[in-house]
Amino acid sequence: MEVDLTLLLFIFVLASFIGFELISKVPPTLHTPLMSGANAISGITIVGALIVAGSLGNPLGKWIGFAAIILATINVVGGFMVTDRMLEMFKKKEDEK
Amino acid sequence: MEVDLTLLLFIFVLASFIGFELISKVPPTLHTPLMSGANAISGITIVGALIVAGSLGNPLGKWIGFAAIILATINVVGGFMVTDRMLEMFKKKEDEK
Amino acid sequence: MSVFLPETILNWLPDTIQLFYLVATAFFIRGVKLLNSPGTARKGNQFAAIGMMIGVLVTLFDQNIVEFELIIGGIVIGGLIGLLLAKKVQMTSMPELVAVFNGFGGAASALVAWGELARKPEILSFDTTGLVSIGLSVFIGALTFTGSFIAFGKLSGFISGNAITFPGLNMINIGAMIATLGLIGYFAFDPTNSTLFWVILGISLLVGVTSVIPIGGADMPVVISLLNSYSGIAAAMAGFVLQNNLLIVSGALVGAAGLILTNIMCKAMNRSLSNVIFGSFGGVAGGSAGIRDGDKNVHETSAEDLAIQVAYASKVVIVPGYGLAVAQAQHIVKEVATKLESRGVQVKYGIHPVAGRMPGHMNVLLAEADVPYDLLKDMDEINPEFTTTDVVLIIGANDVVNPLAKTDPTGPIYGMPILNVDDAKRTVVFKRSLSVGYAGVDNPLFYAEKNQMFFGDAKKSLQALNEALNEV
Amino acid sequence: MSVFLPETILNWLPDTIQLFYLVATAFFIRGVKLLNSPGTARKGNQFAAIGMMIGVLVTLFDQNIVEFELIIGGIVIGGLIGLLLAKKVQMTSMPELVAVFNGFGGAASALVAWGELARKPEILSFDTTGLVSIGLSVFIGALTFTGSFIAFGKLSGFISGNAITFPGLNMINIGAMIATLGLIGYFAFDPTNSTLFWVILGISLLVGVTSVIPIGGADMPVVISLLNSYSGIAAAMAGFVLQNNLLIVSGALVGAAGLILTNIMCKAMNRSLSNVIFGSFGGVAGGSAGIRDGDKNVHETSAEDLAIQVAYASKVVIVPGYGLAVAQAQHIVKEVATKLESRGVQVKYGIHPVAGRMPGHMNVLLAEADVPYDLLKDMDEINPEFTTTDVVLIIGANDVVNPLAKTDPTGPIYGMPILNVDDAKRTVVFKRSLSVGYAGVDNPLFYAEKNQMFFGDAKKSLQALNEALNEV
Ligand SMILES: NC(=O)c1ccc[n+]([C@@H]2O[C@H](COP(=O)([O-])OP(=O)(O)OC[C@H]3O[C@@H](n4cnc5c(N)ncnc54)[C@H](OP(=O)(O)O)[C@@H]3O)[C@@H](O)[C@H]2O)c1
Ligand SMILES: NC(=O)c1ccc[n+]([C@@H]2O[C@H](COP(=O)([O-])OP(=O)(O)OC[C@H]3O[C@@H](n4cnc5c(N)ncnc54)[C@H](OP(=O)(O)O)[C@@H]3O)[C@@H](O)[C@H]2O)c1
Repeated sequence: MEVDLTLLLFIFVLASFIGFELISKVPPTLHTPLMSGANAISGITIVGALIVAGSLGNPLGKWIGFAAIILATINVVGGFMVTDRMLEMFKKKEDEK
Repeated sequence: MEVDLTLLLFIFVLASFIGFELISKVPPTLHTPLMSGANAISGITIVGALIVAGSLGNPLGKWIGFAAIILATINVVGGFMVTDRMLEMFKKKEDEK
Repeated sequence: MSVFLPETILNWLPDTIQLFYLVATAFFIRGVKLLNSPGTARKGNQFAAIGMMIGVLVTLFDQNIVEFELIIGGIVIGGLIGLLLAKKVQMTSMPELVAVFNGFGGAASALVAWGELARKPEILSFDTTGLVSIGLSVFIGALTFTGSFIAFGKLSGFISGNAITFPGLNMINIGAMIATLGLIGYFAFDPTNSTLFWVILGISLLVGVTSVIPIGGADMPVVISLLNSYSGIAAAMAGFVLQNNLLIVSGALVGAAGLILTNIMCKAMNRSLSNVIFGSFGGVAGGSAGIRDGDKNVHETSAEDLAIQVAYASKVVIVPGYGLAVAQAQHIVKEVATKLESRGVQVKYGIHPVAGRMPGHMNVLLAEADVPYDLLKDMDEINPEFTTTDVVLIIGANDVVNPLAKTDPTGPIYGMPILNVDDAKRTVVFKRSLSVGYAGVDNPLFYAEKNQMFFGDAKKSLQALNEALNEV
Repeated sequence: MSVFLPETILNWLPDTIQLFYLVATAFFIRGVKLLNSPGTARKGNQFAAIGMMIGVLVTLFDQNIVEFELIIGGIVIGGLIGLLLAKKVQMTSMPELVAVFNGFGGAASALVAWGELARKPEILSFDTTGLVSIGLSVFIGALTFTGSFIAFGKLSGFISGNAITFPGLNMINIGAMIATLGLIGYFAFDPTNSTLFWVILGISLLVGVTSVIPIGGADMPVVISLLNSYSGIAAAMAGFVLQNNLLIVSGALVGAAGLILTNIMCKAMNRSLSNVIFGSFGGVAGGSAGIRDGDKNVHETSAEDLAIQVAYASKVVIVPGYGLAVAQAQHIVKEVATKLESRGVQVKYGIHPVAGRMPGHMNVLLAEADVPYDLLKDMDEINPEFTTTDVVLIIGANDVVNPLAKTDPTGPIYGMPILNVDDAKRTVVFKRSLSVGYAGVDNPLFYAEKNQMFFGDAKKSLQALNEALNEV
């Protein structure tokens, strides 16, 4: 368990490095869609919510997990769709060019 | 142990992603020093050699570890120094400018 | 879902799940990378969505998950709400919507940590790491939740966009955050003390409010971006609670990427992040502080007068700003432009990178009105063209054409690159008064010899111009 | 070293080591990033070295390490050898040295895996993962070892630089590699079968030889870069054997970075990686294939003749190539240039990105002769200047000034950007014959009206020119 923690920490730090490297010179037009896309990814917490709501245990905990699923799903579904709507709009215009 | 393996695999893949992201548009002049610097880092296997040569166990294994230490140290010490020599040369000339 | 699988592959299940998590991670990384450039952004978003789908589907096979009623119910309810919101919202309210989604994400992470704590029968089954992680997810998640909703309120006008603050509030906020960290440490030490948990939750919710309230409404996009980074970190912390790789990796990824993006957004406004968070900039100085120089000379123009000028011009540039969004004048602008073009006038749009209140605000708005993409010129493209321009129509823009950005080293917008509209033969400003814009500084352009003011709501003024053009 | 520590902190030791490993990783990542750009490269190398130091020092505190004789001995011996080699080698032999170091790195990884296998008293204490990792480290490490030494031999001339090959060799190599992977699988299944281990080791060593031998000498820099990537992967595999994070992370980092760098190097030569590995390009067609067009007219020049031309020129550009390195003519070039400058002639150097046999070859060479850095112009800078140049001195360069790269779509160098020396009033080529360069294509420049050939070893020719200049 303790060894695992340092491994998880490694993973956390490495992923952060990747995050830092990935975003470079984004043109201002993309700031909002990028923010919204990243926001949708942060809804990954839905995976945690599934585990909490679906595993055995105290009902209170499971209902809290249920609430977490609802909120996280809104974030995920809404987030990806709204980002797509924004980007579609740019795309369409660019194609006309 | 089995869980650890997938974690180690995660770490391996994430580090590879970082490696891919890090190298971007290197000017040709830097290709050789960059190669040589990366080569020095790959001498990190010295850490493994230390563990093999310094832990208890069958003498044969330890002597093999000893050989590994020698080779890895050559790679590390020589690699970093030779890279520095190359880069120093560029640097000096640039300063004169 | 694992019950449906044959015994033989159950042994491999945990490893297989991890491998799929790795695949999902790769999709996220690739997705964020593609989101970086205009040509590939849409594909990037789709990649990320696929990654999410993989993550969710695979998790359903987790052997700990044995009951599916709540899961199905939650996903259906949440999915429908998300779908509705995403479909129905107007393009111009995007920033508000992102704020809301982000708040939900933060709340979900806090709930995951709390739920895990409540679910486990024996609270002592958590070790120190687990407890600290729970505390941190709740803290960051709850703060993101309330902070995002305040940001939403400010953007949509429910809460005053002004910076609501008093001296020392920043210090109190920082103090409260540090205190919360201390309490989390104490909670890890004495997890049975449930009041402690409630206190942590309470302070976190409160700090979210008090640290966003003092920030001016126009800085909200930056704040949302920062809160987005927080919600990533909260997800990563929830990952530590559940020892789940995918949460940790994706959360850290978004956390770091969001931080960098926040920084880039600040730079585009020529501000520093700490200036945004602690500066209480924008809004306070707002109001009508700019009218003090009312005795200076201003030239007014009328719809008829202007119609003649533009109808016989050879090149007209339209510079939209925040006022265009307020007046919802994007469609009428396009109508006027089409009318001019049919008369042989060359019309282009000059888009400043921070015109409006969110990055890309003007692009989205004009795209909605079907303005052809290739007429939208960004700052570097349009600036050399002003010297050959006859009339510039500045519609609800103010700061982005303020020459003080070049001349007044003490002003708050000094150093921000602006659109050089004064290179043109004539400029016409459409706005309701002589009052200041977002940055709260007076604009000498209004009093310039070459400039004319067309007072009134932008939409109404443009409608008048549109009609007058029929008479010319 | 852990025995020197007080009992109380022994509990924390493994975690502390991991944290320091994380710090070392951060140094490596930052180091590689800084190595990317000229201004920061040296600092980047130092960062990486610090990371290595941290990694090594911290590992000494590992509780498994109890004996230090071999460690101290190995580090002292290896350190001294490395130091000597790095100090004594000539600048022009850098690529050879890097090849040697790389070979040692690969060998070390293979030895680590083998040593771990031999050290553990009970071979059955390894699980499948461990055994597969051992097999892979040995395979990749051994292949890197022999491959690097063949590359070294080709670069330094011990082994013919020509592509030594026969039809089907590539297929045999690929077959052997696949077979080795199969054997490794079998070894994991039956680890007590020690012949299997020896067979794997043997094939790996052999494959390293047979897959580098067929590649032309001039492609060695690319091969070394690829092998460097391999040695990173070998280190990562050794990390899997020892379950050591730092090895895995750093190895993967170098593996991926090396792969990208290899690709960038290929692009600079306008080739694909598979073309380099399987193409048997360069060397075969070498020799004197170019003399076939000997009946074409060539203008020769002499030292005295040329001395007058350059002494009264107003602008001379020197284009160095691989021949300059072969002839070791960098010092005499600089002398001639100084002499011309003292006469008021403007002298510049035009450096093609792939002139010579390693990237930056010419820069390093001329830097050694103390040619001022600001006279070295890269291709994009010098190309527009040729129209105003009186004489171009092309010293041992061939492919980089070959106009066929622009005109002959079927040639192997088609599409490579070249130095447009034919824009100048006159060109003079210093080489020993009319034979071809690295790419094995004839060069029409030699027969051009404006061109003169100065046959002979570049160093001797330049010495003659230098003396003749005294007479003018
Ligand atoms: N784009 C971003 O991402 C972003 C984010 C945060 C902050 N900002 C900041 O926002 C500012 C943007 O500059 P900007 O020039 O676009 O806007 P601005 O400087 O804020 O000026 C907008 C002007 O529009 C006028 N207006 C408001 N409602 C109107 C209506 N219905 N009809 C006509 N005019 C109306 C206002 O004047 P009246 O009241 O006289 O009508 C106001 O002066 C910059 O300072 C930028 O730094 C931008
Ligand atoms: N820079 C890199 O990273 C790199 C790496 C791999 C491959 N390459 C390839 O290498 C080539 C480099 O082009 P390059 O123009 O520099 O060289 P090159 O095309 O290989 O030509 C070198 C010429 O130098 C002459 N030479 C050899 N020894 C000499 C001596 N002692 N004195 C005078 N001349 C001598 C040779 O002609 P004689 O025999 O008639 O004297 C030969 O034609 C390119 O094709 C490039 O793609 C470059």
